[in-house]
Amino acid sequence: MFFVTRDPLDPAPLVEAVRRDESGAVVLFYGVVRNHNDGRRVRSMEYEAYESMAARKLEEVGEEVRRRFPIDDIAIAHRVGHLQVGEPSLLVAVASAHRADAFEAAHYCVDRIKEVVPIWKKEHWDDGSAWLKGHAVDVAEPEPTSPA
Amino acid sequence: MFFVTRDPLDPAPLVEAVRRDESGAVVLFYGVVRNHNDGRRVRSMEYEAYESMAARKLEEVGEEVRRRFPIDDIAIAHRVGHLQVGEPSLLVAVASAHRADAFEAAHYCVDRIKEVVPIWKKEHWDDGSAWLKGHAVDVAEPEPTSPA
Amino acid sequence: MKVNVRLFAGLTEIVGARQIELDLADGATVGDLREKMAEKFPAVGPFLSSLVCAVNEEYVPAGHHVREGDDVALIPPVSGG
Amino acid sequence: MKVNVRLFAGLTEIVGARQIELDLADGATVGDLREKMAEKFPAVGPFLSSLVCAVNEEYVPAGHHVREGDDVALIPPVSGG
Repeated sequence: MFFVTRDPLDPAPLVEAVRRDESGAVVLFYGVVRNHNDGRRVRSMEYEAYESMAARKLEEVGEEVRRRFPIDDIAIAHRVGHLQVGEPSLLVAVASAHRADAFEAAHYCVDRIKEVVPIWKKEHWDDGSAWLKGHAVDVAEPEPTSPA
Repeated sequence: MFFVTRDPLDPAPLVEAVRRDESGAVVLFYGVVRNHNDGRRVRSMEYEAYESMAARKLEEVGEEVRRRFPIDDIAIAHRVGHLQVGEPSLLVAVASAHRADAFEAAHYCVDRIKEVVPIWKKEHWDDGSAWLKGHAVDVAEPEPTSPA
Repeated sequence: MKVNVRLFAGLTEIVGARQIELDLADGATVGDLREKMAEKFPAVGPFLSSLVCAVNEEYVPAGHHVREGDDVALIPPVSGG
Repeated sequence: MKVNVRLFAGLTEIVGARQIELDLADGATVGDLREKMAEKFPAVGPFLSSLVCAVNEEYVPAGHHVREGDDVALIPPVSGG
């Protein structure tokens, strides 16, 4: 389950989707809009995506994580649009037999999302707004596309 | 929020309890009853606790995690009673400004719970049952009770 | 003095009770309590080294002195999570 | 050949459009496309080195040849999550 949506994110379907009867651990990560960044007070955050490509890239990241870690399953949902402080922008759910794998896989997954998925955010302050600097995509060194 | 309960666990109140407007990440860990252990098929799991002490120890572990990691807050809930495969026995929620701290703190927290909280589990198979071996509590080396 | 001791998990099944009463000398330590336990319930002997004692809901070392009225528990290896 | 190029985030604001049309020589590469972009929209110049090109929803290197009908996008540094 990998998708980009304008609707508020609900974690329950992701957790349901990844858990197997073999799973002893589920790790759920929420990326949340916070009220500060780089010493400035943030009022809200606007997310824009190249939506069709972003959904494909989320799935590619998920498949990369499945190859790298012995997990049962992974699901990712990213919200776009105008989000208020406290609202989740990203959910990652990972299930595995043993907890260390779920923690490591979920953490790695969030790092990869921030490197390769075509989504951008614009901070809104009381007195203005700006697109965040972001991470230039590294085309010369794409993520592995065959099993390591 | 630290408690032991006989009721099914609901993650939403824990996530609500730990998130602050400063939080950019929430990590939620589910310990789930899985259908296998040590090569045997598990049908269900029975959890017994020294309930009043277990609740105190969950809080102590939470306070230790707060001292060790720069997190916004942590909450822990442990269920006891007879649980079926797929049901969560443990929930740990951690919020922090930055995701690495929430991941590390939640993982450390689960490790500590398994070392010091007086809760025991008994596996039920098709043809019998047994208490799990468990982790002898190390009294000589208690968790730190003052800031490191 | 009489001390009530809470038992849990496998220990409950070995002893056949969730709580037992031990008769200890005044000033007895947790170590003395464990010896008395092994004497009264020989089946517990093989597990004694893995048992830890909690007094008033805190883990205590073997040298800790038990007092009348203390809430004492024998804690088998834990397996929560 | 005419190629439509999708723009996003800050790039949309600099150029003033979500999509532009560029006129490229047949056999042009992504590198050529970026040069044409800088020529037509000088304000994009300072950002060019951080822009990556996606063709048909896959990131491609500067040497990649663009074909008529390709779905081309200029991708500024990403900041999802």
